[in-house]
This record gives sequence, structure tokens and C-alpha cells, in this order.
Amino acid sequence: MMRCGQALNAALHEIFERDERVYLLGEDLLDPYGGAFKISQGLSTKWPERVLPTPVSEASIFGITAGLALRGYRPILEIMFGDFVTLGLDQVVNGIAKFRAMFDDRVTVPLVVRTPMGARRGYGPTHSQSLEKLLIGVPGITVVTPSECHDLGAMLTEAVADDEPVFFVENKVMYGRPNRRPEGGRIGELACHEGEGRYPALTFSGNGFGPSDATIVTYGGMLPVALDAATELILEHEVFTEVVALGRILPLDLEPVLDSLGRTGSLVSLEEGTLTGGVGAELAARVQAEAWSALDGPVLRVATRDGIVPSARSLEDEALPGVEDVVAAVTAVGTRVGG
Amino acid sequence: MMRCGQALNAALHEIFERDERVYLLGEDLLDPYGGAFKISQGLSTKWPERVLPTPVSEASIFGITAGLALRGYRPILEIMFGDFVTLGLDQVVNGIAKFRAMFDDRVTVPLVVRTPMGARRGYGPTHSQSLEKLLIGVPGITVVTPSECHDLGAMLTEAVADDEPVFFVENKVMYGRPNRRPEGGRIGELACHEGEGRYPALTFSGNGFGPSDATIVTYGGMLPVALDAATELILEHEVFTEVVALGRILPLDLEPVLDSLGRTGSLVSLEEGTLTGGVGAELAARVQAEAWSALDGPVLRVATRDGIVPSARSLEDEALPGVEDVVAAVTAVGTRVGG
Amino acid sequence: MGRQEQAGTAPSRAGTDERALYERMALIRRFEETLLELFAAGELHGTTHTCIGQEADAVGVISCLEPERDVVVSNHRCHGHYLAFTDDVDGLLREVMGRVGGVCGGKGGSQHLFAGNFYSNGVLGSTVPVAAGMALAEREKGSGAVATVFVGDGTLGQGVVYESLNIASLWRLPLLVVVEHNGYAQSTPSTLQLAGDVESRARAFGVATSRHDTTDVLEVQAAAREAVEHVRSTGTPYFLVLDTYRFSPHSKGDDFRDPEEIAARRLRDPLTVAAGLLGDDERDEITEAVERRVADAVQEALGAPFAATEAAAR
Amino acid sequence: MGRQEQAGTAPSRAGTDERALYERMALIRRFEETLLELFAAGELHGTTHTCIGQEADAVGVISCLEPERDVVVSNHRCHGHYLAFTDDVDGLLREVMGRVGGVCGGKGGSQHLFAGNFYSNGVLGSTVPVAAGMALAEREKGSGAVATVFVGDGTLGQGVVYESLNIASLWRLPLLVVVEHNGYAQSTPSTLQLAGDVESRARAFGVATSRHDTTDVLEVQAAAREAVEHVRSTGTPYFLVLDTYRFSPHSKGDDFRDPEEIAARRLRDPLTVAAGLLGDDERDEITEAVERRVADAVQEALGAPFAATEAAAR
Ligand SMILES: Cc1ncc(C[n+]2csc(CCOP(=O)(O)OP(=O)(O)O)c2C)c(N)n1
Ligand SMILES: Cc1ncc(C[n+]2csc(CCOP(=O)(O)OP(=O)(O)O)c2C)c(N)n1
Ligand SMILES: [Mg+2]
Ligand SMILES: [Mg+2]
Repeated sequence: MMRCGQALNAALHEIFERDERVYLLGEDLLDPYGGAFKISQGLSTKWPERVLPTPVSEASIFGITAGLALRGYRPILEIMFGDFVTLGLDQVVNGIAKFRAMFDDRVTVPLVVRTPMGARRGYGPTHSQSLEKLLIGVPGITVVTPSECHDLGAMLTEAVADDEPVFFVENKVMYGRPNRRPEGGRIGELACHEGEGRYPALTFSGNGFGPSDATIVTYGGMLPVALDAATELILEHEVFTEVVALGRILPLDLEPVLDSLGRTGSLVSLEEGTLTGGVGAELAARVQAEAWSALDGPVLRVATRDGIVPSARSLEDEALPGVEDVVAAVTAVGTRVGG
Repeated sequence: MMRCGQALNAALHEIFERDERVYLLGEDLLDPYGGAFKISQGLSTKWPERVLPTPVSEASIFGITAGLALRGYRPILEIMFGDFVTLGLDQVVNGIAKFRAMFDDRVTVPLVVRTPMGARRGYGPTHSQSLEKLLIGVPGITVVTPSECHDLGAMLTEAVADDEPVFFVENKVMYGRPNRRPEGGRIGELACHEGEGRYPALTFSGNGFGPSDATIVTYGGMLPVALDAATELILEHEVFTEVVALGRILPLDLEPVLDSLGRTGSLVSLEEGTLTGGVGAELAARVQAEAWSALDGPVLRVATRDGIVPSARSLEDEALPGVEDVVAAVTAVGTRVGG
Repeated sequence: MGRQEQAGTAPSRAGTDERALYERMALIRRFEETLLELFAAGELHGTTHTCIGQEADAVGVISCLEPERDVVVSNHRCHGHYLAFTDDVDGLLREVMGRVGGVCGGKGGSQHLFAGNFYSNGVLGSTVPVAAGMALAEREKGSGAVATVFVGDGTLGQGVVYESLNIASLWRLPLLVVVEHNGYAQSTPSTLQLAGDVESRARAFGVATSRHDTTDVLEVQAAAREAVEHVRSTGTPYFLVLDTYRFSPHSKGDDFRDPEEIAARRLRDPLTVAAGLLGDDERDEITEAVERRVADAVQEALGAPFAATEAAAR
Repeated sequence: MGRQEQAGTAPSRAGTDERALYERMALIRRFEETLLELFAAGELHGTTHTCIGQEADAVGVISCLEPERDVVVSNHRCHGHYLAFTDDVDGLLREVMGRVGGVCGGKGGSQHLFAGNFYSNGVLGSTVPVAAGMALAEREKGSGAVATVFVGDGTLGQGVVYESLNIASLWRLPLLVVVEHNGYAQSTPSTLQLAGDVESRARAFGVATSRHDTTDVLEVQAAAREAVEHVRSTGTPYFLVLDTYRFSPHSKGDDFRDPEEIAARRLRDPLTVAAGLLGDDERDEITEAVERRVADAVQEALGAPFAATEAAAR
């Protein structure tokens, strides 16, 4: 089975093969290095004119990528660490996200920003964040959040084909993990339903989508934690949960979430970003507003503790959300069926 | 009665008088100009050495301000338009907000960033945003949101005395409005209760804090809209609401909100930022999680439509939340008492 | 002076070019004056940054560009650039007035314009990498286009300008950076904003540069022609610094500059200088024509409804 | 060479200074080698950027500073700077190893250090304005301190560096920017990163500058002394470019540079050069001493518990 990093790399090769308008910009892209996380390996050898290794100038390369997109190209920008998106945020907020609307819908900005978020690599406070939480507050962009069970190649291809500016949020740990895909509607022990359309959500069930106790909504690198929690809940607590892995967090597509909620009545959100002002907040606000009567109790959020992600593994472990946190939250929202 | 802008200016003069460690950095600060919105007028004349007019270099002046704070000063940074905070966000997210925690609590970064957010001046998409929504996702900073009924001078003084980095979010329209303060527990027709401690919330009631139908939680420049809505609801719908004006949105102090909720059972949030990923999302997520049983129904959010703030007044009016939107939301959450 | 005398002797020695240049400058001048009048009359909401006094830059530089091929990226002070590039008086006027028919439907307003190959944005400096990216796009297309970005001297405070000069130089991008050096950023004189030497800043990144202190549109045009030629022929960037001055306030509001300083600069008014190329009748004729054109546009705009809301559109 | 011979004739002609400089460089070398060994052995989590080959920069420059007064701001490649400034082997080792006793309690790790007047951060370029602000603070205190910020050549891609040079020049800040120009940013050679000329970039902003291609710590020290002197006496910034080279990979990982290039540079190893100032016994003595010191620190660190969690702390 391909690792997630390999799947993304293979997709990039296909995308480059198919569409000459696709360019790649970023730091340290040239072979043999092929990008800090190797996702871009081989591209600069095959398409030297379309792979542009840049100086360490994040703000400028965001703007250059926007200029390319405004003039007919479909550039991909690799930002080495998601933490550095902050350096380009003016270009994102006051340019990329606004051009189409403020120019009266007469331009499009079809670019993709690929960047790895997440911790667990011991890189320390400035290299371990999950800052997609800041991006969902920016109208005019799309934020795609593949997990290791998504069709990574298809999603990246969709992102490049998208006329809206897309942030394609990858995860550092995910790169090295196998890109497990549903087969015959299952992934391992769990039934897995894949939604329709672009950037679909994946919904997992331990009991064939029968009535369950709670829905765990997550995305990206946190999916394995959610799935491990779901398994532990079944085995050790006889609590059945569904897990929804969102393929896109902006715009937020609630349909799969509400669909699962209809079978469970309880919701727990799980994200690797810090709690306050995170993705779970928007999710909880939307769900309680749109499906109040479907909720047996409040939506609970599990996330990284507000603060820094420390370097020392012992401290990092404590700050980040783990299986036990999810289990505790699910147990807390109460159970309908088992337990 | 002093206008809000004058009150802030007067407070700055007192703060400069009292504490030599206070410096002011920003663009176009020198007299007679005194800053684009005149809030800094007179300071450069009285304290020429402590008022530093900067080049148009937002990223750098954020960092310089941080350096001053790390070495014993209490600098204030004026960012001409809140929209430009995006240019300094790396300094904020990866420096200012992290230094204390990542340096093991052995440094503090006592700085204040003063900046005006908000629309209604026809400045267009890049000069009219309310981006404090992005700041509440950044652990390690404090975000203060004075309204025209707050003690602006006291709050700014508290911010400068605060050992944490503080964003002091002002509002362009507010500058020109009178700084109305409670007298004998009232502001005009409404009873007004001011909370304890720093950056207190203000709670308004049309019936002396008796049982009411809903609580409108807002902050900053939206307070007058909330109060007008409350009045209209009483007069035209016989619906009684309490209005809570938060003095600080990060960390979020729920106590005054839950206190009011106890008398109303329903909550509507009102903010000038765009809806998705906004302050109302965090508020709704917290309230439903912490006070589920106190809620008669879902928390509803009123905010600016996701998208740009257009330049033309006719379009701007349509995008921004108005009294009628608040009235509609309050009516929608249902009424307990009147109506 | 010499010109004045000659102008006296011959009723008009102006080639169509001089005439066209003057006409364009006069149009921009009248347009900007009109905006300030409309503000005073309360007919305008929001803000505007007029380029009164700087018309020779916009007109001189853009006269060297090909609107159907070349790209222009402008800033907050963009009306002159826009009119010189598009001649679209109605679209701009209505955009600024928030009336139906605005070039961006009232969404962008005074400093966020788009039409054809023209773009502007209001965050200083942010436009330079975008223009560099457009230059890259045109290079890759082989269109032979030049991407020109106008910035002010105060904008040289933005680091992204240097990031972009470095990349434009490394990557050989057909980018022309025009610095309209009017000596101020809003209320702050350049002496408090710029250390060292402006041209050296470009040279340090290997970017060709020149600086010109003139209000003569023909001299600006000559300098610009050379710069555009350089970019088009070598495919490498150029940094063109034009010393200029604005007679009008930064935006609508207060202006604390020394009135004598302004008066002294008015003696070098680019319109007066260019008028010297024309006969008096010719000049008056043009003046009347542009006044009529702008006045008519205003009349029609005032009669037009405010920008249609989505609600109304439904 | 000449030095070698002399060293041969006299058992030791090294003044305490030469000896101290060599000792400090040897300590840093051994420390960094040890980190790479620990990584190989799986004893380290996370990442690290070693400065093997660049020791003369850290030691030469910092030997001209006063740790109790001057401020140093460093970057991702900060171990050499930290050790030269603080001599705190245990605190750094344990910080990188995530053990109790780390200088930042394990929160910061390899590239986020703080102790006394030393600070480092991992976002390239972001440190320069912070250092400028510290320089401003010290100027206002009248402490006479110099704020020194170390950056790499790749970091010259960051616009905030130029924003800050401009302001440091305008405001006359006692700021020393040391560029360790090792010819690469991660995997990318400077030729793909830097257009024009590095020194000119500082001069363009009116900042004094000099560039030195040497691995002789005494020459680095001499250059730094002049730079520090300039900053202290004039109170204005200085931009010191030091050509250098790292023998180790960018971080732990792969290194695709031409082995011959590395080998050629190793001939100019700053430790070899400085060893020429010492007698062989003296050198061996120092080598043993630092090896023992680092080895002991490692042993103790390996025995120490992992950084205490808040839970444990409760
Ligand atoms: C990043 C940013 N900071 C501040 C402003 C506010 N502002 C608008 S125009 C201006 C002065 C610009 O000066 P200059 O670049 O010289 O252009 P000029 O106005 O003189 O034409 C400022 C500070 C802005 N628009 N963008
Ligand atoms: C803003 C930013 N972009 C990218 C990185 C990732 N990164 C870490 S070190 C490095 C190369 C730095 O090169 P240079 O400044 O020359 O220092 P050197 O590593 O050569 O000592 C890069 C790109 C970063 N830390 N910060
Ligand atoms: Mg100017
Ligand atoms: Mg380097």
C-alpha cells in the first residue's frame, strides 16, 4: 500500500503530466531533495521549467502564486511548514481571498497552497502548529483536509482543478503512514462510507451504521486517533461511535455530520489545533443551531490545550489530544445505546 | 460628554505621564496629524522621544515592539487599520504569543497593539474588516474589546499595565461617538451592570434584570446595534432582552453571559466580523457545552455575511449586521416572557 | 521657457502625441478635482486618494505601454493610472460614487479596481509580488508583455518589495516597478521613512534603475520608454524612480505640509509644463472638452441608482 | 603553515585568548557531534541544526561581546552561539534531549532558547526586528549594550530583514547583524536565492558593512571587534557578513552537496586553523577535556527524567 506522502507525490506527477498550466513554487523543491518532506520529489527533474525553487520569502511567493493564478495558470505553492502561512496571511486575507469578490466576480484565483500542519515530530512551538483554524475565518478560500483514508490523489487533483483558492492541509505524521482506502465499504474492522462530490467526508461505523452512541467529527491527522478511540470504546466500554472525517473544513459541509448525528444524537469534535477559536467551535455552533432537536446533549470539543506545542515529547504528549481524551469526551456526552 | 476617540487620547496622555516605560510606535503619529484617526494627537509634542513614527513596515514594527517589551518597556503599537494586522501575524503567532510559554515562563511581553477594526466608512474590502476573529485563535495573547459604554481610559490603562500582550481592538465609527457611561446603574432607559475586575463586561436590561426573553452578547462597535435592537424589541414586539457587551473576547469570560442566560434562557451573538469561524462560534460552543440545560434553544449568531465588505454603502449595508437582523434572530430563538 | 516662446510664435507645434498626453493629464486632473468637489458636496461616501500634481507619471509611463497586452498593477492612488490605461471615466466615477455602472459593481471602490489588464489593491506593497507573478505568467506565455506596478516612496518600507525585487532579478521577470516619489507617505516625510538611497536598494538586488526629477510628461515618457524597452528586450526587471509631488491632500482630509512648499511645487505643475507644448486655443479647447466630459459623467452618475444589492438583483 | 612551524618550535605560543577561543570552538564542535551521535542512537527526538564548521563565527563574534550587558538573538542554528555566550552545556543538552534541567524546561527545544541576554527563535528573519527592538530598548536605557542578531544567507530572502535595516539605520539603533554566509539555505545554494550583492543590500539602507572570507577565529574576532566597536561608539547598526561553511548536514538528515566541495572546505576547518596557534599537547589536552565534559553531561542527562509534565508537577 502506498504511503500518504507517496500518494501525494504520485498525484503531483499525474497533475503535472496532464496540465501544462500547473506550476510548483516553494522552498528546497529541487531534486534530489524534492521538498523538506519529499512530496515534490521528481518533479523538478521531469519539468524543470515548471518547478520554481524560491528564496525564503513566504510573503512574496504567496503573491507571486496569486499573480500566476490571476493570469491563467494553476500554480501550486508548497509552504514548508504550515506555521509559516502566517507570513503570507496578508496576501491570503487581503488579496487571494478577496480578488474574485472585490473585482465583481470577473477574475478567479485558482491556486493551491499545500502545507503540512501538525506536531508529534518534536520540532517545537514554531514548527508544530495546526493553524488551519485561522484559515476557516477567511471567507473566499477553500480549506481541504485530507486524511490517511481519503483518496489523496483525487483530492489533490480536485484542488488543482478548483477555481477557488484552495489550502490543501497535509499532516507531517500522515506522510509516513499508509494511505488506507475503503474496500467493499470497509476499512479494517469498520464500515466506511464515502460521501459524494469533491472533498468528500468519510464516515466510519463499528456496527454497520446502526444506532450508535455518539459521532466523533474530525479531519486530517487526527483520524487515526479518532478510529483508535472508537475501537477502544467498543472493546472496553461497549460504546458504539461513528467517526466522520471531513474532507473540507471551509466551506463546512454539515450534511454528513447531521446524517451521522441522526443515528447517534451526540457529537464530539476532535482536532489537532488548539481549542479556542478552532474548527470544533464552528462545528458546534453550526450543529446546535441547525440540529438542536437532534442533539441529546451538548457538542463537546477535544483539541490541543490552548498554549504552545512544547518540544519535549513528554510535554508534547500532554498538550496534544489523545485517544483517552476522546474516550473521556464520548463517555461524557452520554450514551444512547451501549455503555 | 467626551467622544470615544477623545477618551482614548486623554487616557494615552495620562498613561504617558505616569509611566516612562511607555512608548508609542506606529505610522503617521507625529503632531499635528497625531495618527490617522487622531487618537495619538499631542503625544509626540509632549514626549517626542517616546513617540516613534515608523516607516510603513508593519511586520518589523510588531517585532520591534516585542523586542522593547522583552527588554523592560511597555510599548504601545498603533496599527493604522486592523486589516494590516495580517502583515504582522507571524510576529504575533510565532513570537509575541509564544515567548513567555516557550521560554519557560521566564519572560513577559507586556505590549499593547491598538488598532481600529470595522466598516461603515466606505473604505472598501481591505480597510473595513473586523479581524479580531483571527486573534481569538491565538493562545498567549489577550484581546480586549471596549465598547462606547465602557470606561475606555481605564481599560486602556489596564491593557498597558497587563503583563500579557494585549490587542486593544478599537472601532472606527466608535471614535466619533460619545463615550456614554452608566450613571446610577443606568444608561438612558436601560439598567446597566458593570462587572468586576479588568476588562469588565457590561450587561444591559430593559426591565431591571427581571426575567427576560433572550440575551444578546456582543462587543465593541456592535453595541449600539444591539441596544437599538433591544429597544425596538421592547417597543414593537414587547420582547425583553438583556445585552452583554464583552470587555474581552480572549480569554473569554463566560460568567456574565451565563449569569444573564439564567434570566433569559436564550442567546444571540452579534459581531461585526464575518460569520464563519468568528467570535460567536466560540461563544456558542462554550455556552452550549457549559450551560446546556440553561438553554431553551440553540444559540443563534448574527454577523457580517461571509465575504468581502463592499465599498458602496448600499452593498456595505446589506453585508453588515443591522438591527433588523438582531430582531429577527431574537424572535427566532423564541421568547419566554413577552412576545 | 524656450517652449513657451516657441508656442507663442507658432499657434501649435504639438504633435498628436503631445496633444494626447496633455489631454489625458487634463482629464485626470479634472476627474480628481471633481471627486474632491463631490466629497465636499457630500455626494461621495468613503475615501479617495487623488493624484493631482502627479499626472505626468501616470500618463508618461502608461503612454509607453500597450493596454491590450501589458499589465498594470496599481495602488491606493490609482485613478490616474486607471484613466490613463483605460480612459474609462464612467466606470471609475460610478465605482467611487457607489452607483450602478461602477467598474467593479461598487464592490471595490476607489482603491480596488479591475478592468482588462489593470488591477489595483489598497494594501501597500502587497501588489509588487502579485505583479511579479503576473510578469512570470506573461513570460511563460511568451506574450512579450511587461507587468508594471506603481508604488509610492512610503511603500518602500514594505519588506515584500525587496523579497520581490530579489526574485524578479533571480528569475529574470519582465517587471517594471515605478516608484512615484512624492516625498511623503500620508503625513510623514520621506526623510523619516527612508534610510540610505532609493536607487541603491534596487541595484543591490541586481535590478536596473534610474531616477528622474521632472514634471515634464515628455521627459517622463522618455525615461519610461527606456525602462519599458529594457524590460521588453532583456526580459529583466527595472526600477524606475520618478520624483513627483501631490498638490492635493493625502486623501480628502487635512494636509499639514508647508503651503509655501506646495506653492513652489505648483510652479512646476505638469499641466502648465505640458501646456507649453500647445497653443493657447488648443489648450483651452482641451480644458473645456475634459470639463464637459467629466461634468456629463457626473450628471449621469448622479442620476443612476446606487449599486444594486443582491436583494435588488434578485 | 607558518603558525604550525612556530608551534613546533615553541611548545606553546598561545596566549590565554587563543587557548580560550580554541577551547570554546572545540567544545561546540564536540557538543554538536554528540547531538548527531545521539540522534543516530535514537536518544534524541525532534530536530537539530548543528553548526559544525562554523564555530569560528560564534566564538569569534561573541568573544567581542559582554554577556552580562550585550544581547544576542539567534536562529535555528543557535547551539554554537548559545554555548559561546553562556557556556551552559547541561542546560542546552537537556533542552534538546527533553530532559529535566533543560534551559527552557523542554518547552523550546533546539531552536527556541532563552537564558540571560540570549534569545533564539526558529522562524527565519523574524528575529531581526525583535533584536532591533532590543537594541532600541538598550539605547533608551543608556546601557551601552549592543544587540547582535545572527542570521544565515538564506534568511536574506525575508523582507522583514530590510524593513528592520531601514529602521535601524533611520533610528540609529545599536544593532549588529551577523550574516553567517555558508552558501546554502537548507538544500538550496545561495546562487538560487540571492540576486545582486549582499553587502550592497545593507549599504543601500545606509548601514555600514564588511565581508570576511576566513575560518581563522582570530580574523573573525578582529572583524567582529571592529563591527562591535562601530556599533558601540557610533550607536548605529552594522552588517557583518562572514563567509563560512557547514560540514554537517542542514539538520540531521540527508545532505546532497558535492562531497568534494565539503572535503575542500574541511581543509580550512576552523579548528585545524586555530589548533595551529597551540602546541600539540595543549590541543590534545583541550580536546580530551571537552570530550570528557560533554560525555559527562550526556551521561548525567541520560540519567535524568524526561521534562516534567504539568501533571507530574502537580
Ligand atoms: C500595508 C499598509 N499600511 C498602511 C496603509 C495606510 N496608507 C495608505 S496610503 C499610505 C501612505 C503611502 O505612501 P506612499 O507609498 O508614498 O504613496 P503616496 O500616498 O505618497 O502616493 C498609508 C500609510 C496601507 N494602505 N497599507
Ligand atoms: C520563515 C521560514 N521559512 C522557512 C524555514 C525553514 N528553514 C529552516 S532553516 C532554513 C534554511 C536557512 O538558511 P540560512 O538562513 O542560510 O541558514 P543556515 O541554515 O544556512 O544556517 C529553512 C528554509 C524557517 N525556519 N522559517
Ligand atoms: Mg509618497
Ligand atoms: Mg546558509
